[in-house]
Amino acid sequence: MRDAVAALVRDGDTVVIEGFTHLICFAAGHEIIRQRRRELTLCRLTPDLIYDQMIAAGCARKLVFSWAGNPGAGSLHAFRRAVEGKGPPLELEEYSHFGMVGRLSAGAARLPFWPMRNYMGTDLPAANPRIASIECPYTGERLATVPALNPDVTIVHAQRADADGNTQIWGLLGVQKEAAFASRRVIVVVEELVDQSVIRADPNRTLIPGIAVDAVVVEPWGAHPSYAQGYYDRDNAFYVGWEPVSRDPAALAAYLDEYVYGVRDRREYVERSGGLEQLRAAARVCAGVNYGY
Amino acid sequence: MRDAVAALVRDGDTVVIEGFTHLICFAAGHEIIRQRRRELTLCRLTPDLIYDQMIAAGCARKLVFSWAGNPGAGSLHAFRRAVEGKGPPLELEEYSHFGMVGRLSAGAARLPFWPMRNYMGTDLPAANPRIASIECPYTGERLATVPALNPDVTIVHAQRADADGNTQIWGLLGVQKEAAFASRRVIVVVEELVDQSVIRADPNRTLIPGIAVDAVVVEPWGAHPSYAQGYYDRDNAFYVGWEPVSRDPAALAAYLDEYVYGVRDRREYVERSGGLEQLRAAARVCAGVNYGY
Amino acid sequence: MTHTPTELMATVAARELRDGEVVFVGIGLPNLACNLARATHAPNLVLIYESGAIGAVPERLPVSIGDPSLVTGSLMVCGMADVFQSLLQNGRIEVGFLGGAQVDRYGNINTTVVGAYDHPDVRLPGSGGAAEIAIHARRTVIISRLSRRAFPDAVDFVTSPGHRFRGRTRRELGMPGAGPVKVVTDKAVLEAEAETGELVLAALYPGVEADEVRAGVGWRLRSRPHLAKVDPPTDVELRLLRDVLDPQRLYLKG
Amino acid sequence: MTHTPTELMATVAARELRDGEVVFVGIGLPNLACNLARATHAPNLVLIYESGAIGAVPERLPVSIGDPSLVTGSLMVCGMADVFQSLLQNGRIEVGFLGGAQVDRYGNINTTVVGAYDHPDVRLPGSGGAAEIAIHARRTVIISRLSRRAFPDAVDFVTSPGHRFRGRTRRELGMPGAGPVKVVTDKAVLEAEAETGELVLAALYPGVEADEVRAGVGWRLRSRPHLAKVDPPTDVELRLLRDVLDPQRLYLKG
Repeated sequence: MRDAVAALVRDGDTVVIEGFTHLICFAAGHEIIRQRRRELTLCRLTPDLIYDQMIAAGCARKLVFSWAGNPGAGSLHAFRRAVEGKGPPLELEEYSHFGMVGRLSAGAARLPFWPMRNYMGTDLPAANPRIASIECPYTGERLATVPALNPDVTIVHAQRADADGNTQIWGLLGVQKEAAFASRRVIVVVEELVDQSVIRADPNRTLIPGIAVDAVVVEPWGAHPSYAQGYYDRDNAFYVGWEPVSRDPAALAAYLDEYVYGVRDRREYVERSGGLEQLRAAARVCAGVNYGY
Repeated sequence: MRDAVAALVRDGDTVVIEGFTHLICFAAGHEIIRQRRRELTLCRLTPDLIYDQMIAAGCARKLVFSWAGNPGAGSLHAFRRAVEGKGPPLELEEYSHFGMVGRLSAGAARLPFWPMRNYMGTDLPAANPRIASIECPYTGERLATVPALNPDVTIVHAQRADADGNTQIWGLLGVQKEAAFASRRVIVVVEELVDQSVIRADPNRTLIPGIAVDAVVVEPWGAHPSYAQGYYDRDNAFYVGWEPVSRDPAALAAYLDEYVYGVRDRREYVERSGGLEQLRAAARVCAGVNYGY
Repeated sequence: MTHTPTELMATVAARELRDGEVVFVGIGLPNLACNLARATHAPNLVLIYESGAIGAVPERLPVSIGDPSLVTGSLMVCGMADVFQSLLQNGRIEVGFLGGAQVDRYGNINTTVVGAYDHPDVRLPGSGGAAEIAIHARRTVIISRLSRRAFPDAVDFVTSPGHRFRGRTRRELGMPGAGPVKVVTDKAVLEAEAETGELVLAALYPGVEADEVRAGVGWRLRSRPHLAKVDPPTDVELRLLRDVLDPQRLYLKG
Repeated sequence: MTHTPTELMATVAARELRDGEVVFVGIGLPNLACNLARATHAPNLVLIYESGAIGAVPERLPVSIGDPSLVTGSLMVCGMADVFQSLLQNGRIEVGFLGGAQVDRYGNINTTVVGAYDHPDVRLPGSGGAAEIAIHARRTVIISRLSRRAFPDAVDFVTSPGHRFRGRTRRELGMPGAGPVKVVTDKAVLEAEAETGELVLAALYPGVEADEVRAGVGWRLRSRPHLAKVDPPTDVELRLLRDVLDPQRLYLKG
């Protein structure tokens, strides 16, 4: 992870760490904090705890997003302090989920914009002038548009990949595929590195092809406190516990000192966190299908 | 099948039978011929033998397509006779594959058009005025557009579905998902009806949800002479043998008499065809994945 | 059995759902309401989460819209591009549940900022998928507790549109869905008046006076000529809520 | 070992591919060329079929672009929306192979009609994915046998654009890819002249005279000042083609 982030994430980059509640790569976010990347434009539908930590650590110049909260548990207070004028400033570019999905879809298709029926009757276009509109050449209707998002680097967590980066994901898929195809550079972080024969045995399960991937990093528990279907459960206690930490800048700084700056790598984070084994997934293995002919 | 076609396919309808070389529902095409539907607008990327048969049988008023041939074996001669002025006329609306994919993608998203970088330097827009263009509101570039395709009825063949129409497909996916979502009515034809627990055991394998499906028909060998991955191989001899049949209107009429009008249903077609068992797929079953948490 | 206002809210919301409908579910009370409906009069309700799980049958109370229990045993999992394009924009979602920090006289919802957008007093999470749910779901149901702060005359920021925006109606603005047909609060049900789009008092909960409701909204709340009657939760509904659906009282507090 | 013109075509096309490249493959000679390259100098070639199979390793010679043998054991199968948007339009395809009934002086290809579009003498299959491959692949290679009918001065219909369309260049028309960098025929290799985009004679096959090539094209074919030398297939290449890749001579006829 250290080498991948050192080589592929640069100061000033537009960075996407995706994963909709599922497969959020905290391991990569922590490594970016440790390597003290600065002036990043952080993009994500749901900034989640990892972007709260990256904002608190001073990595971010700008946030591009659609829902900034601690799902089910409260607020992202480092984010809020910045936006409410009580902390270092943070530029915002705000969409809805559909808008962010459209931006990444356009990026993946290498189109300059994405059309959608959306935003009529809302204040979102007034708050974000990049939400524009277009006239349909067939019906004359006006449709909303969002501009393509083509990140410098996207980091995707996944259950497994081969050494070439052919990546398989199951459970919630979010916008992992779109983000990877939209990006100039892609890091895939996996729970398990598997032999290519495992990938080739079930090619419909592959979401991102190796030709779109620049680095594969093996990092078990790399998505904790989010989860990896079939590997480990969401650590809900951590999410609930983040509320008071995030609310108190000193507590947040102490958290970063202990769990990010204070460990060398993910293995040490897992050791220091302790007790993660109780989140290990139960077995609910499905049957295979026949690829014969 | 008889009931589904009787209830859901009407004279004058815009009909899509999709499946890119894989899972082409000949069974449904034959039933439409038997029920003597007329004035249909037939849409498909690759009209294939089944549309050649439907054109020969007089079902079609118009063809919307992107590649009309007998892949690897020759021409669709009923189609060619119509277009070359040697048979009953057939209106054409012609795109490229990307154009047809875009039309169905727009239909599935209920957008009036789909943008793409395409068609510059080709005569396709001159031949088809429905290929238009649009100016990007961000960059000022001109992009090509195709209009949405929202068929009256789409017929999709699949390996398996439950009784509610939750449909799983593996192997080549073509535009089955887009066609189903774009359509007002959807018939899913499956090799196997399975208990819903089979679907629920591997939800990432589901391509079309039951909420988008109006009828489920069980029809083993329903895609012959095309194929169903994991069930049976492509009948290449049939494709090669179609060339002389299609070339000779009398031979084509005799084929329809024997294999379409002359059988009551797919079971009789399979019996009359004979020897299909030798196309039965070998076992190449993949391993399952863990959905536990 | 006696019930709490929250239990009644969940029950009233559940009764808004018809069997076989396709529902876009959120976490919390909407999730409880949907599961209560499934367990009572609407066994064939199809629950869709914006995270991409269709036909979810969670074996535990999901704590997040993307909880792994929503995936295991569901009918389908699709990417979010399909959720927003093939399902929502396609018009296949029949009911959407919405909530928010502020709901105004026309059912507009604010989940973005309290105060000015550029210098907010309180920064809220933002739209998520709410803006497009409000626009595309064939109808929406708003769930929110009454208070003058939560029900101002006009919201500070329209995140999710209701029935009228800067004087223009949904139809004039080209919105496909019907908008918020009901607002389920802890004291009463409000509904939009057909002509004006303004929320009016439509039904009082047992034991609540109309004045209590008026005190909880920031505009002069009018009433329908005849208020509908709201039946309290039945014993069956209460037992399901308390013993089966939320035994740990995660969402039934209050 | 002696070789046939077709075997040399397959060999010359194979040599156009560099190891590790991402190639959009068609059925027939392009498929043979790719598999020959994989078996010789380019073991890491990634074969993508427009049907959606990525990294295919077919255990038999595929008879269709959607043959099931392209799926079994491949690295990934994706829908055609991804093929055309996320891969092709995205710029991830490095080489595309094209063929056609007519190829003209600027490398424009016709696979649509002989004669007028509305009243064709011969109706051909149409574009399929060829138009967009010709526009988006970073470079394309055309494979076609020489004849005056197949190489007219101007095609009857431009299905897939070459280097110049109605006087305008690819760059002027905004095409991302470089277009047909080579035309591999059964007698010679033609290449596009950088300034004009016109196809010129670039290399003769062993034993072929330039006049034979000129006789096979419908315009005054010019030559590069120095013609490149084409090595005949090696014994290894021939054995692979004949014994391993197409033992039944499905595509090696002629």
